[in-house]
Amino acid sequence: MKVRLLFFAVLRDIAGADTRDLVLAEGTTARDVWQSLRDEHPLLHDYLQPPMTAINESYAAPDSVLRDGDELAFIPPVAGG
Amino acid sequence: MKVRLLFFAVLRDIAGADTRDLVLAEGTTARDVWQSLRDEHPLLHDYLQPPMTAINESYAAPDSVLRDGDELAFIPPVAGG
Amino acid sequence: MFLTDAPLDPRALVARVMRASDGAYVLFEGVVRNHHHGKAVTSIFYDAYRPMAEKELARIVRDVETEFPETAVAVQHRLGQLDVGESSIAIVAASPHRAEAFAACRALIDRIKETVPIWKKERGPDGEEWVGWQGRS
Amino acid sequence: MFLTDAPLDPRALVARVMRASDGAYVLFEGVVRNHHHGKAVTSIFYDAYRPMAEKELARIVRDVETEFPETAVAVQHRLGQLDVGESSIAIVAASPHRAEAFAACRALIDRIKETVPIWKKERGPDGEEWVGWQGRS
Repeated sequence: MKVRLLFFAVLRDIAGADTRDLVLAEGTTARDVWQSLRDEHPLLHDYLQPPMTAINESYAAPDSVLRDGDELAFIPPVAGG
Repeated sequence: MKVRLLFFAVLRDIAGADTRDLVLAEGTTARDVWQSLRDEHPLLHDYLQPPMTAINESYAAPDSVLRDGDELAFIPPVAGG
Repeated sequence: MFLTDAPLDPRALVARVMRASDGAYVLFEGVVRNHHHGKAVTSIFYDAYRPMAEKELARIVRDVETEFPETAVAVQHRLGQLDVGESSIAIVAASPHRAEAFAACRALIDRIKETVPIWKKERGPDGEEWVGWQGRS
Repeated sequence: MFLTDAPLDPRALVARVMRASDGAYVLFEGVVRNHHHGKAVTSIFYDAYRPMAEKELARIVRDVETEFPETAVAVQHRLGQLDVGESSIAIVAASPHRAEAFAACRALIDRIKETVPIWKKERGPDGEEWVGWQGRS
């Protein structure tokens, strides 16, 4: 299945991209995606837990199972206002 | 001694004047002046206690003794803002 | 001068207090509304003991700035005849932090309503009345 | 639309919410200040997950208007590069009574800071930094 991963703020800087299209096995969770990002980027190494997680523009549990076509984003600490 | 009495808001309407110059005996208090106003104006009859009292543009106790040249005002319930 | 007979200018008030170190300001405006205690209101006449009101306002501003030392505040109160929708008072509190800006602004309006010698006569289809005088004895 | 790339217009926001029955409004503006945690700041870049931020802002506005049924609120948040003294957010709460206007305005800014996916990168003479990321692990 295909999932689109969006990067914002510090994660965009670290990933060097706005989005990435992922091809994932059925049953993959948001937490699993975070683990691969951690493995890939030394700057994320200390972040064992994923930040707040959004699926299709709504907050979701990091253990949510992803579905084909989902839009996934990790939300670094927000600082609006 | 001479004291100037100022009228504001509802008291101005009741007294029909902005100010009144009083000639008072030494030892007269603000409360005494209020009692004469009450005697004079039936609309004030139920107001046994004077409203907040100001002498020379500052709040003062109603039992303050007046001095020559004082400016006295009774302050009806305020409603600024 | 805290009292004015002209329409208020809240933007000028904000500009007067904001410093580059301020991260927030809170502006409060009191506005003539079309009702009070269930009665229709069409306009309000504001009266004041002007020199004493100026002194009381200065004292309250000083007190609040002492209690919130990082916060700068400003106040303007309009007098005379105001129609529905017109502002009678504008208060600005500017601060590095929002909590203090809210608290200082709130403290100012609450205290002004307690002690500043300003009065209002509400006018409506049923006649006119000095607010606060009825029922007091 | 709660998000904009243009300078904010708080007067328009006030005009949008005020009704003739409102006796007060409270306007909050968040402003870029020249310091943060002891470091000099010259500008802030605001980034957002725009469609999700719009939804979160709409949800918070709905929640606050449900909790304060007599109060009408409006919010605008600016994105992009802002210099010191420029406003990043404007919130208005208009109500028949001042207590509700203060409480609703305060509730809005507090909740917006908690959950809306907006981020800021502070820029100063010492470099730049995404606020909130450092020290989190």
